Amino acid sequence: MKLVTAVVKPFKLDEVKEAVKVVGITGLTVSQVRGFGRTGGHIEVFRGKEYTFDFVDKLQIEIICTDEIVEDLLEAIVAAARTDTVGDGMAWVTDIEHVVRIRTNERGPQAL
Amino acid sequence: MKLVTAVVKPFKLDEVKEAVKVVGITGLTVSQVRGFGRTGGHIEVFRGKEYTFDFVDKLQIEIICTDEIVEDLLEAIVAAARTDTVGDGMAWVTDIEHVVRIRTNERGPQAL
Amino acid sequence: MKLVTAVVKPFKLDEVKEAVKVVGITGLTVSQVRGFGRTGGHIEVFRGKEYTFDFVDKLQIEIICTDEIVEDLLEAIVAAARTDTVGDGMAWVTDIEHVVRIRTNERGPQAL
Amino acid sequence: MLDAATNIPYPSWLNPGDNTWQLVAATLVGLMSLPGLAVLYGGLVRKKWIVNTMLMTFSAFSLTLIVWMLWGYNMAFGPLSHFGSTGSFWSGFIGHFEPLATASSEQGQAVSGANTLIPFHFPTATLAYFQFVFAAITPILFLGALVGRLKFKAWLLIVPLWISMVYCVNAALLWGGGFFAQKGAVDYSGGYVIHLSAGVAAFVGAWMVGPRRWQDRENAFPSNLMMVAVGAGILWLGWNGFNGGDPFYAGADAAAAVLNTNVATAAGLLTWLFWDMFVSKQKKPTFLGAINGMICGLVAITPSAGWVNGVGAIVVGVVASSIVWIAWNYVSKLRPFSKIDDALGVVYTHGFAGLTGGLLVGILADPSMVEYGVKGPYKGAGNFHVAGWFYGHSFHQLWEQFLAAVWIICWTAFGTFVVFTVVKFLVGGLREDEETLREGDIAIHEEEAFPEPTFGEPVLTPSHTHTDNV
Amino acid sequence: MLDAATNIPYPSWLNPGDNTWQLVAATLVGLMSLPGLAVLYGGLVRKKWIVNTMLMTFSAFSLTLIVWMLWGYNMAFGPLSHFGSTGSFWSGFIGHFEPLATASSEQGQAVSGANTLIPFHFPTATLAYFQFVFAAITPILFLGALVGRLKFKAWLLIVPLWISMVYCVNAALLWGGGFFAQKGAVDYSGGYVIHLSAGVAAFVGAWMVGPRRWQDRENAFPSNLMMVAVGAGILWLGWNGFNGGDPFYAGADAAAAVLNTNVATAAGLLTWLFWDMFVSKQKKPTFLGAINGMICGLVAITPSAGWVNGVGAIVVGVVASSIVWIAWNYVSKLRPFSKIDDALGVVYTHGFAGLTGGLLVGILADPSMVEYGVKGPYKGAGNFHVAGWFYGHSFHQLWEQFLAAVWIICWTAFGTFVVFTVVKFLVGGLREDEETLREGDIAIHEEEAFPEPTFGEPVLTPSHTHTDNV
Amino acid sequence: MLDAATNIPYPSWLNPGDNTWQLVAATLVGLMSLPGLAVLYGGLVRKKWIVNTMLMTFSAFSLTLIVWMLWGYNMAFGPLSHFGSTGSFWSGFIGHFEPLATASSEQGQAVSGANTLIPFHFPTATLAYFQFVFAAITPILFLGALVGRLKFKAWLLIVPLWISMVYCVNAALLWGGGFFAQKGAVDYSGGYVIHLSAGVAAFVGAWMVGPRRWQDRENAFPSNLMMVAVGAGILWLGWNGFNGGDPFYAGADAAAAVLNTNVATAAGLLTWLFWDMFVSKQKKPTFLGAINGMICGLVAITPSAGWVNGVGAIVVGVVASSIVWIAWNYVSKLRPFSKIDDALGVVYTHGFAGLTGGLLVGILADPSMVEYGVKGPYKGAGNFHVAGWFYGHSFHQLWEQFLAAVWIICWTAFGTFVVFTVVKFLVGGLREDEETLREGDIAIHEEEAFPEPTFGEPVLTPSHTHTDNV
Ligand SMILES: Nc1ncnc2c1ncn2[C@@H]1O[C@H](COP(=O)(O)OP(=O)(O)O)[C@@H](O)[C@H]1O
Ligand SMILES: Nc1ncnc2c1ncn2[C@@H]1O[C@H](COP(=O)(O)OP(=O)(O)O)[C@@H](O)[C@H]1O
Ligand SMILES: Nc1ncnc2c1ncn2[C@@H]1O[C@H](COP(=O)(O)OP(=O)(O)O)[C@@H](O)[C@H]1O
Repeated sequence: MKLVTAVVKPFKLDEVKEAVKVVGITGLTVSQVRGFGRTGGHIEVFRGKEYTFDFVDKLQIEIICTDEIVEDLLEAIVAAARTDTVGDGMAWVTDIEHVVRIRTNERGPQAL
Repeated sequence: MKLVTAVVKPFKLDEVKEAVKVVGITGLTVSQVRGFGRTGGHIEVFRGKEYTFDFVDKLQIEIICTDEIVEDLLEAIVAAARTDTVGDGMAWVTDIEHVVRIRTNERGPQAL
Repeated sequence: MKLVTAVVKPFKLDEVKEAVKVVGITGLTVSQVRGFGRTGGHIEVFRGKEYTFDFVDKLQIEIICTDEIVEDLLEAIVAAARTDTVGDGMAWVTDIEHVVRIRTNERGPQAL
Repeated sequence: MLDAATNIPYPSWLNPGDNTWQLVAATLVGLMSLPGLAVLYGGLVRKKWIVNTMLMTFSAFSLTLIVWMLWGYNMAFGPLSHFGSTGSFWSGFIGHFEPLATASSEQGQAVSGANTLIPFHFPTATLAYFQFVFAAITPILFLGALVGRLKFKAWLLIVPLWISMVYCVNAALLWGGGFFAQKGAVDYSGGYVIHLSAGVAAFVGAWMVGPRRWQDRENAFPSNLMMVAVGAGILWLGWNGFNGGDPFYAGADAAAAVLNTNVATAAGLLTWLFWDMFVSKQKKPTFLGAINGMICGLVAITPSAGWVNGVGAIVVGVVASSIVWIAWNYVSKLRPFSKIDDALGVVYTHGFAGLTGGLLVGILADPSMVEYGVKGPYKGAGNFHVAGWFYGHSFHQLWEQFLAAVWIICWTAFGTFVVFTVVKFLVGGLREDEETLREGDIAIHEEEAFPEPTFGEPVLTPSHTHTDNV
Repeated sequence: MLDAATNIPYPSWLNPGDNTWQLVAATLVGLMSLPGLAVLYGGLVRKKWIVNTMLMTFSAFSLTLIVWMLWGYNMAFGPLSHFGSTGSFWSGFIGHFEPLATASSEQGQAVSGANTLIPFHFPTATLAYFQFVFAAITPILFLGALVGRLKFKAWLLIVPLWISMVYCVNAALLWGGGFFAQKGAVDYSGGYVIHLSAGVAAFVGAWMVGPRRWQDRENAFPSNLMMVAVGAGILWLGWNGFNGGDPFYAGADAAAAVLNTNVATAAGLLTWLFWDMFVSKQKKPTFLGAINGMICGLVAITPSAGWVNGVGAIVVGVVASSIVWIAWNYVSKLRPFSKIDDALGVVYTHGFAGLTGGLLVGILADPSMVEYGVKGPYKGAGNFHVAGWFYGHSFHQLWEQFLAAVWIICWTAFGTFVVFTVVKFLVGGLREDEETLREGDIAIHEEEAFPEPTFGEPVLTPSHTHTDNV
Repeated sequence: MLDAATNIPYPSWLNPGDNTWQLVAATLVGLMSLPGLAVLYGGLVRKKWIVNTMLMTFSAFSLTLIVWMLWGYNMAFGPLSHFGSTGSFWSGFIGHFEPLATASSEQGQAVSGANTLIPFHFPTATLAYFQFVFAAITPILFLGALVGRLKFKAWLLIVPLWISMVYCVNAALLWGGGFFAQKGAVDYSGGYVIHLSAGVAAFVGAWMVGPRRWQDRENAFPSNLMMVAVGAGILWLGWNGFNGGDPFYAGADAAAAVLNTNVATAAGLLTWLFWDMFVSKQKKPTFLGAINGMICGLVAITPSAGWVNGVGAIVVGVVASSIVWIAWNYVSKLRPFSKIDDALGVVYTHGFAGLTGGLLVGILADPSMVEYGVKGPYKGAGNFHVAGWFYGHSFHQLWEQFLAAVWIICWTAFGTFVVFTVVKFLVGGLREDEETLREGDIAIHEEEAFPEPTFGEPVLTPSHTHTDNV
């Protein structure tokens, strides 16, 4: 079992969701994060004073999947999340030792 | 050392916290996430227009623990977080190579 | 490739960011989390009723890096995030199997 | 020719200064409900109940006005119905059942038992509107006890029934020239008819509706203290109309009532602040405590605003705020208070404070404070003032105040019980079901107070399929 | 010696009661724009557009006043320009181009075609200020259709041009004693001049500016329902000044207008609520629906507030709210409505409701409702009332109302088209560019409504390098 | 018999129109503080300071009123104390130390050096309340400089001491018929007594309290721009009462003052907007900049509102807004301004703007603007107007304005220094400790502005142990 984590531009969420459904994913977990990278931040001005905002809003998507579909999943994510502009984000894969579906206490691939 | 991650229903947080204390856990980290799965979302209507909300609020709990208690911990989490209704969430385990307690710079199991 | 995750006090974010830049990191992802540990919470009182807040605001910083610099990175984080008071947080390292930079579809170390 | 004194577009009984004051006072009182109480209560409930609370407030205001036009005004302030012999209770407990439908019923000179000393200087429309905003705020006040579980449809029935059965009767008896008014009980602007009654209805209502979910009670976090500040500020200054409007003329007593109202309020706020700072367990000044103290001052001065002097006003504020502080922190732990889930504590800040203020009239009213007068330069007939024990050395007024309070408490409790029982029967229960209570606004209204797209910008269809997607 | 009747600090034509009423009414109307509509609209737009929407509101209010002082007031309410023979359209469509610059132009007695029956009881400053707040709210209303893509600089030009070309002409024709006023068309407080006109300008303007980004339309979540409540409450009660101020005297008709306004509004709110609860697809009561209904009631009673009786007011509220509910839910799906992105639906709640209300004057106006009178105790010259078909059994008034509506629709559509075309040319396009539209406030103003540090406490330099870092 | 002219419930010296105007004006000014400034300032501070800022505002309002009743009113507006020979400074710098405790001290006709030309048309309660809301807003204004580090208990002492020592003296000298009033210096509604004084107290106070934590200064994000809009809108329209109330009669000059106030404000807002758009580094229109400009206009027209004509009002708005824009962006970088942490910039928008406005009286006041008059149809004694250099071709008025400004600056600086020194001694330091400053509201009040359960629904005990857990 693998955990695929992707940091993407916020407005790409729905497209990524649709894309991963196609490769057989039925669930995912999203969190709001902020990223720092090549993008650079932006400036805001309040009452004449400038403030630099270094971090950019991103969404982090976590998907658990079986070993076989990892590669397809990565490709689907990259295809859906890509805009070819700076700040498109990263995706990475880590290994998972156990998975449990809490409702059923099923373990391993059945848990998905 | 292992990292146990659980995605649970928000109102279960305190029960999970109490349950994992029993198996010897002294710390944990929580973040607000939204999940997509079998649950389905809900609808809201603003000024006559319907909006579908696909994602459901969840909490993600991350706990670092020693290898020995992983199994007990998982069971404790499942027992506490379970409501037997759809949307109870997932828990999974990944391996951790190093842990550091920042205040003391202690490494490994002492860090916990 | 490794993923270094650190849970730190919120006001330490900028210092950690500067410190990890020095060891060659060019990107990172931050999320807002709440931690439970030795620190204990605080009390608030609304209309004469006391509420206990068990969880303390923290930031979770995730950094992907090559295997070589993990040790330097950990040290940099600990040095920057440490205040020597309770609640300084934890850092941990997990292994990563693949990394992709979404914009370029580069894999592995070049993705960073 | 262009002279204002000879070119008069209104009848000779009308004085534009008095009419203006009355309309402005009414507008200020209206603002206390919308947006005042809508956002004060919205800010005090949990986030998931904001929309429900606000919509109930707006609906109650609307429902009351329709009732008021169709029969409420004339039942409370129209000519009394004399069901019994003159002077008896039955001859003075309710007006006539009659709508305000015609032109003359709006534009004719106001005539009401509310003031028989001096002819009104404004038309019925003014008096009806002024009295409406008072009627409307009463159910909105006791709504504070019921939020977080009351069925929306039940509320839509409770308001018209309660106004008709409870409010109109109490108003006719004390204000419309009815039995208690004839006996000599007084209530300057509604310490009894509005606040004590709202407090009692809150208590009985909360008992009948049952408590909120225990999770909601344990986590009864107010959602938004800035909105509480918006509402509280409007309440305070709006009360200038609430109490200042009740002499019905923009005379010296209106001004005194305004000043005294503010003085008692300032004293009430500071008193609660000091109790919190020096006596409470935490010994910290709290904002929501200060607002409670402010409301105690406002409510307690309401029955006496134009009849006490400056010193009396300070005393009213200090005493009422202290009594309510103690009730809030200690009495609330005793039965029956500990058993009944009055969500926002209306029985304390309105019930206890209104009762305290109503009784204090019997002690502190200064007979030199003239509401209307013939003495000196006054040209009107009659003279009205009230003497409390401290100045009149008689317990007479206090006794009348006491009797009226007993009536208000009993009749409101009984009437509320009847109304809620009927409504429970009509709509099948007073509570939303448990699943709905867990979700709150979204389940009941499919709205939430601060809607947000899941994250970022979700789209109904993948963006590349959109034709205008550049 | 100390007598108020003999120690008078104002001219004999001035009545302090009437002057007070007029100034207070104007202040209430001003509050409807600031903060009323600023936060109502701010709460209805997406979070990223709040600052932009609020700044446009404040700017429009300011720009209108400068125009008003320099030429607007006298173009709309000054002596007519008689470009043609007496009685013809050309002799009564616009006033003079002249500023309000001198002491006497502020402190002298008001004289205007707005009321020729009885001399005004207040100075020009009062009338000019009162009429200004009405002018100012009109572009702010139709701003609701344009938010979320209109260029900020374009707005700064649209407001003064539109006020000059569209508003001043409509006001002169219907209110300034111009052509339609002479023909007998009436508009108590602006159902046509303000609301119908704002609705039409909204529609034409939205068409010319083009739609919002499709992502913004699909995700048009209102940002903040509590702010909507704040704005809505101020609108409702502020409307007491809007309609109550329009007889220009604090007489019986002002009171009737206030009461009727509230009655129609209550009816409008409840009507929409019931449609939502019993007819809509979801069958749920919604807060934003109730607010829509409230606005329908307010707008629809505006053209008739002091001319209908209590029953009429209820009918106005029910009818207008029902018509707009149907338009909102069904007509909006038909062309051309479905093709034009009127962001907040101004064409429905102001255009349709204003038109409905304006025509209903011709049906429901009760001639017993006297705006000014000589009958009975009145001492002024003249007598003014309006008779609708129901009471007068003649379609005359309805026909006049119809003609005036046609004019307002056509002239506003034409004027808006011209103004937007000119501005488009002057500032190079009416829309912000796409990249800016994606970001909203931050791109345009470098501000956001709820700024927050990234997280925690970022610092410009590592904290240990700060000298005062203990 | 029913005639309003013969059935009068108030004394002959009372005019209900004037009394109404004065009470309404006072209510509007009260609303500027609560909720106006409470949420304006609450929206401008960091999130962690909102509760503290709002509670200080409510407390200051309350404290000032208690002081006002017990001695403040009579010290500022009661009969002067004549400590020296007539005409000397010592005979005209302060009133009597006496409470407003009796019925007659509220209901008797107002008599004050504030206006000796024409007897007041309202009772002392009206004048005392009106003057109270002005007194109360002054410390609330300079609170803006001190937020984010001032000890709460210190504030509870600063307010009563500062009102007594600084405000009452300045008010007696300029408004109570004291020395500067006798010399001919004028201040229509408080450009000096309120705004210049608040600016100076802000500056001296901020210096004495010391700067905020450097992290708080570096991250001084305003918390909520919608609340700023709510507060700003109430300020603008509330100012109709602030300046409109100061002739003390609802006459022609009140109307002119209202109109001029709005004109100057519109000009001030637009001026700042244009400086931001065309001259600032970012060349962007900003909302908070526009609000600053609005406040500059409001403050600067305050000393002259009823004495300048329409053109003068525009000039006042443009000049003051420009001067403050430059001061804000450039002078703030020079010593001593760069060294003192005036958190919300009160010294600029109130100090500089108030001084500018006060001096402009000496230049722009138009003697044709009559505040009270005998000419023509006026029946009262006396005639009051002011002539600036532009119309009177004399620098006399400017010189008097200059001298009064010097006094205000010096006495306020000295008095503020004394008060803060005394309080520092009494409560042991003016600042909260560093640990508390890091946490803000939670540490001081155990409250936060937008409380939220940790997440979801925490429960004190596991849910299955609850008896009523179904
Ligand atoms: N080394 C890293 N570790 C963790 N997250 C990273 C790393 N590098 C980039 N990211 C995440 O990816 C996002 C996009 O990176 P950025 O450098 O801005 O653009 P791009 O990946 O297109 O070059 C960042 O905002 C950050 O959230
Ligand atoms: N494959 C997955 N990867 C990541 N998270 C998942 C996955 N499947 C489910 N989840 C998480 O678990 C939550 C519950 O899943 P759901 O399918 O709704 O209910 P259940 O697990 O009870 O069948 C989801 O909201 C999501 O956060
Ligand atoms: N076992 C754990 N698993 C996950 N997170 C932990 C664990 N222990 C501590 N943490 C995180 O570290 C933070 C700091 O821990 P705490 O015990 O409060 O202080 P310290 O680490 O200085 O002793 C916690 O708030 C929590 O977020």
